[in-house]
Amino acid sequence: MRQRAVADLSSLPTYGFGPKSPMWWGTLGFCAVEGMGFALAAGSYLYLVHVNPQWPLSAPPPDHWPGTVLTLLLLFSLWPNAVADRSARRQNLWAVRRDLYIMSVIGVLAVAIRLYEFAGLHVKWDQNAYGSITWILLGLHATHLITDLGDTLVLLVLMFTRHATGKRFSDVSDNAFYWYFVVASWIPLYLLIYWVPRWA
Amino acid sequence: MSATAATNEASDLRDTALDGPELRVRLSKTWGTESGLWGALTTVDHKIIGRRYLITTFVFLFLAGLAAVAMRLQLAQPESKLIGPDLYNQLFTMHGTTMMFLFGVPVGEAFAVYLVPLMVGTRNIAFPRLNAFSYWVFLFGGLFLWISFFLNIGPDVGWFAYVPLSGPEFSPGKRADTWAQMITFTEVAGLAVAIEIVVTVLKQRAPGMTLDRIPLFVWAVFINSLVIIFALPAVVVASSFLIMDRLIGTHLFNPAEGGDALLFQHLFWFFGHPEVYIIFLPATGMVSAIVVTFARRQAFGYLALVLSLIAVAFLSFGLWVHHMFTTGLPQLGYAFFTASSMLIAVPNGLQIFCWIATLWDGRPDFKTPLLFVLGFFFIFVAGGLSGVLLASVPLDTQVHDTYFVVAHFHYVLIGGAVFPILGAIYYWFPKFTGRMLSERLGRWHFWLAFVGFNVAFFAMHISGLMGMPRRVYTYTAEMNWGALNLVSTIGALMLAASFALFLFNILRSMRVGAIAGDNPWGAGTLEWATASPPPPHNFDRIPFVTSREPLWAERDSLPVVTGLRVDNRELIASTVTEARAELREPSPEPSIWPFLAAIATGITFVASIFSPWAVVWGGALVAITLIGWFWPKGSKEDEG
Amino acid sequence: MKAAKVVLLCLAGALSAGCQREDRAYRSNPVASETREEIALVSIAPGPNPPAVYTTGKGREFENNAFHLSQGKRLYSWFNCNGCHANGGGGMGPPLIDDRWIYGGSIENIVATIREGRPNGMPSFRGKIPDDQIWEVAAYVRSMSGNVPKSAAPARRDDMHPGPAENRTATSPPVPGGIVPPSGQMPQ
Amino acid sequence: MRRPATILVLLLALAGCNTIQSPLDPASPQAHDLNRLFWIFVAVLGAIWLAVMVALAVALRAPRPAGADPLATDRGRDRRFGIVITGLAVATGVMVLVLTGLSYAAQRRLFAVEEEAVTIRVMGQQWWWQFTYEDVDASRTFITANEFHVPVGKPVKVKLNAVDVIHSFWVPSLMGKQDLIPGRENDIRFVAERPGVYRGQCAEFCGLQHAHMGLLVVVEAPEDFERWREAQISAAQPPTDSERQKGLEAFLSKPCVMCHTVRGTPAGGRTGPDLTHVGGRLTLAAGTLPMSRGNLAAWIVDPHGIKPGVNMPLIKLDPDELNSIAAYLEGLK
Repeated sequence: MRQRAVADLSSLPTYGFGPKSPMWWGTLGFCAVEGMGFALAAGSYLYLVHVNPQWPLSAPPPDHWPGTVLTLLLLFSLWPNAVADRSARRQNLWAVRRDLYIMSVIGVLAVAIRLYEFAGLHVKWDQNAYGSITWILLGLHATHLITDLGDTLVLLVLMFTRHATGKRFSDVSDNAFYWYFVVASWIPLYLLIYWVPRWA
Repeated sequence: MSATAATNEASDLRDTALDGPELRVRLSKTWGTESGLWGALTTVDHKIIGRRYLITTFVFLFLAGLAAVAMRLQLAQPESKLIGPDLYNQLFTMHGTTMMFLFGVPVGEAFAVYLVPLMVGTRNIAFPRLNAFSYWVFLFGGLFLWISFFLNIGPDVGWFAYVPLSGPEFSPGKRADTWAQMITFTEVAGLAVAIEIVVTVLKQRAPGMTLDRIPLFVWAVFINSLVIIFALPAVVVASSFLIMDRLIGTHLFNPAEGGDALLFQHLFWFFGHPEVYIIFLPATGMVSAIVVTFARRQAFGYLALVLSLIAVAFLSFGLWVHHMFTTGLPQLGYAFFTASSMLIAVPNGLQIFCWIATLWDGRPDFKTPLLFVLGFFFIFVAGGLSGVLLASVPLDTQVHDTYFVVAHFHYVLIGGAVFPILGAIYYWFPKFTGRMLSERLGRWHFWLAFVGFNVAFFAMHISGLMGMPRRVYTYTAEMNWGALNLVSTIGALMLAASFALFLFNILRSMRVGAIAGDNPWGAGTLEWATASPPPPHNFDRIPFVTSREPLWAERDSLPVVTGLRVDNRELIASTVTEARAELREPSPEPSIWPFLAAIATGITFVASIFSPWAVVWGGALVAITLIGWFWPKGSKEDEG
Repeated sequence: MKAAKVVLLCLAGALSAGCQREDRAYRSNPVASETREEIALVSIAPGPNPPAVYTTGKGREFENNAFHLSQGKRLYSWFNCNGCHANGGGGMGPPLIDDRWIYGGSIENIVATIREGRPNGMPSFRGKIPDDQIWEVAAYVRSMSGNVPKSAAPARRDDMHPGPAENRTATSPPVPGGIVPPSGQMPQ
Repeated sequence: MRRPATILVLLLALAGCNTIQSPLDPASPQAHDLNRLFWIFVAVLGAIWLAVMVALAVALRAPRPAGADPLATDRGRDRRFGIVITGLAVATGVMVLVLTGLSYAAQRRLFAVEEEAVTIRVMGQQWWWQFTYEDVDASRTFITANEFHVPVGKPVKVKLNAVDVIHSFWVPSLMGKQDLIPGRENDIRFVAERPGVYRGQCAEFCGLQHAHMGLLVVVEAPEDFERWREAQISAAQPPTDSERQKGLEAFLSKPCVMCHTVRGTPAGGRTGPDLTHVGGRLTLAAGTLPMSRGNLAAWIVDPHGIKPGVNMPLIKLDPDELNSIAAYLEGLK
């Protein structure tokens, strides 16, 4: 079939930020999948609360302090995360390095505190259904903390190589976007794990 | 700008400067896949991967079909000693699991992987490496399941694997773990593809392809991918809970420690009912494409069709409990699910009416693809209506888990999905291979399949109403089920024969079939605007879309856009709604890492049913391969 | 595709290794078909060389088989073994989850103990329990102290949680000894 | 196109008659209700199917000339189509609502609670049924297996529990099915309206012998039922003749006692079915074999030949032990 040119796109840029970039939509897709996973795990938790006369089952409620500290840390991290996003969009290499440093430190701290959370649950996963679902919720979110920490570290290293140009900045921005999801998904889990056993 | 980037700028070659054969040669070189093993393992071409996906799913279709034939032979007469209960239970589990997870879901995605980039006029699918990865994971998962089966470790707890039967106490050994882990494999693959499709449709449509110009098939697989994204996690959660109960001693399904067996059923059917529509939605897209092309008329009620797709997608999440009408849940809740289950008949009916209207106003051309679509109407409408009957709680208490249900969902799934899929194969085979399938064999295939199917499965309605439960490996003579089961077996054999004929037609036509040309059916959508089979880069120049059926609207010449690089993989990212070109997005080049990552993933999944620690060291292994995957190679693609 | 083939071979290898663990012998042998096993109750013997021990290998076959082990676990409660031995913790009878074995801790020893019975309360089940089921129970008893492959050992029951199931218990190789329980009576 | 529809009606009619386990052969008000509802649905849905097929057949005529522009559309025609299709969609909705209403009404009647005269607790297990007749007077509760009797015309309540995995209790001629789920209790109620023997079967896949997990319900006149109940409450009759005496001794000295109970003898195993009045039952091995001395012997000598994988083990018996045990069990009326 014959063709006739109607437009010339040579001048278009080759990368963009946020909804411009397909990768952002891909990240959004994965957030949807994992968010659904969280929702179903949380739903299972509430289902088990519903079918059991008392909750928690034969175990004291977990100490909430490690969880509360982590929650505050995550909420605080929203600020440096936003800064990282902005620096990336401005393609300010020096600032991006600095912000990724900060986010990596926060990630390491978060994982460390998560270990204390497991210690403070006062129940093993194989003791009863309450223990099982609590460990699952906490573990599920822990994998997200670790994943994003790994991603952040890799990007940090990348920013010190010759690849620290153009498209990589939009990767940093997408990573920041994913961190928002990690924080957002934690808030309801925090309430489920630490406060439902006290209120239910 | 770094030095490398600067040199790239220097050697920046655009298609504006070139034309005709030279342009095609250069683009093919840029987008081509190496020949030989290395090329096969590293390719990221959506056409090669889509073809693999299709072939693999059909291999699984044939395997599961053979399992079904074996079961029909066992049931052909009462008290038959052909197959014992142990093997029979593995057979029906393998049949259901394979048909659902290794054929039903992936086959729709396979068509999408091949066709969507062509239909929306782009050069490759979004995230091509993820695409390659998902295929390998899918392949390993399927092989894992079937190798286990041949080693007598095949799951024997039904495709639904209800606890406690599939739980730690009543399924010794690894059989149920095999089922649970195969789920994880295939769902990872399925979710990855779904995300690729969504992003491809949202961000890579050719300039000018506004939402109301998206082909109906693309709409169908797009909405289907959204359903997948929200439904599949449920079954992953269910199977993970199961395997944790079995291996590390959690109590999620153990009533004695506060768990509940019904939790599994809720999770499973929250996925399991959308699953039916995950299998059905792509088929509706195929029906739309075939009806429009062979009725020689644009779809009647395009908007209505799209909206009913969306309605079906939403409703499909609101009726999982109708699989649990006999578990003793609250009656009022049941009534709600009856209503929602029946309500879904409205959007489905609407689609049927629109297709009939299109045919009514068009000039039907009775080629094989259309024959299969007509078979679809005949069978699927019957199956859908018997579904309305099943949605009634009281009636369900009588027919649930009987052969009536078996008949119903084979009417829905074979009529609603397999017939359109076969039609779609006849329809797009010329595009895939450049050759036509034999029309004569096609008609034989259709009539044999159509008659065989109805003989086999209509009889099952009756045996169900005569009280025959599902999943029984035999029955006593005085139950009077013998005659009907013999009829079903004969029909099943006819159906099997029709598939043998189909296979023969494919193999023969690939060598001696008539040369197809770009657009053998005179269809209107973009995949027919390029060569058959398409070149590695799909289109020499990206089309500029002005209509829903560009090839019908633009009779003499196709409007295109220029300015993309020729020496470097580049495609157009456009805005979500009105598809204005906004980026020249670089597209990843071939890489071995997706394959390695898939191997690492496979090792992790398989090892984790023997030791929970495999999740930890396997996770590290996967992480390493992923870093290798995403680490920039300093190739042009990476530099802005 | 070669690499894929390699992966498959590994996969097939791994699974086929597990094959004899997965066999399911539904049809048991009748009571009287006992194998002859030469066993020693204690590992010490007069003279330089240890006591003669001859086993037919039937024990290994049962210990490594997931189906036999799970059957043993069901029979253990069906035949009310927990009446005296509880969930292995012991009660009127000696504990079974520890490493101390009064009459030897090999599966052949345990089979003999169940068949013949022992002083102070352990009744003889010869003729009461079909011999293959005795082997299954004995194999399960071995799994209680973690002396069977983890990938074949039974997982938890849908029941109250007495402690980690057999597929998660630490291995404690048998040593001779243990306390003969205060004379109990025949279980009712 | 009409062919299958007519066949449907014929075959369904056929399905109704001469079957021993069919919802289309109702013997209780509940089952009658279901049967009626079923035929209403079949009529409505069948009619809709026919209508669609006719419309399709008409649509396949080819009005539009060859080579016409596929994009050309006739506005007036499209509007007419639009109106018709909207109408049809609305009609579908209405049909759905009506059927939902009918279904819900039936559901209400079906699960209406009525003061029961007999309460039976069903314990589903791999792969047989245990029935406990509950009575305020503990001495009058008794256990039987795989066959239970109910008085005609009296409301019966069946409580459903499972010991191991999920089963489903289904006697189509009397009532729809209901699942037996470990850790939960369901119940169903029915009133049998004509005497007879009705067969039921496990309807939820429960493992190897799911296919051979049948049961019988014997519906009889109230006085016959009372006679049967009294007999069941009483312990087993001691054997009368010498062979049955030998059978009893063999039974007690063999593994049988590890799993089976015969009330009135030392045999007190709880794993297998209660055999106190096994000889009085119509079938053997959960509805698998008709009850007879021969079948008893065949079952004992090789259970796995008849129900592969069943929990009853193979035991070594010499022929006259076998025969005497079979005779003894057959004598347990």
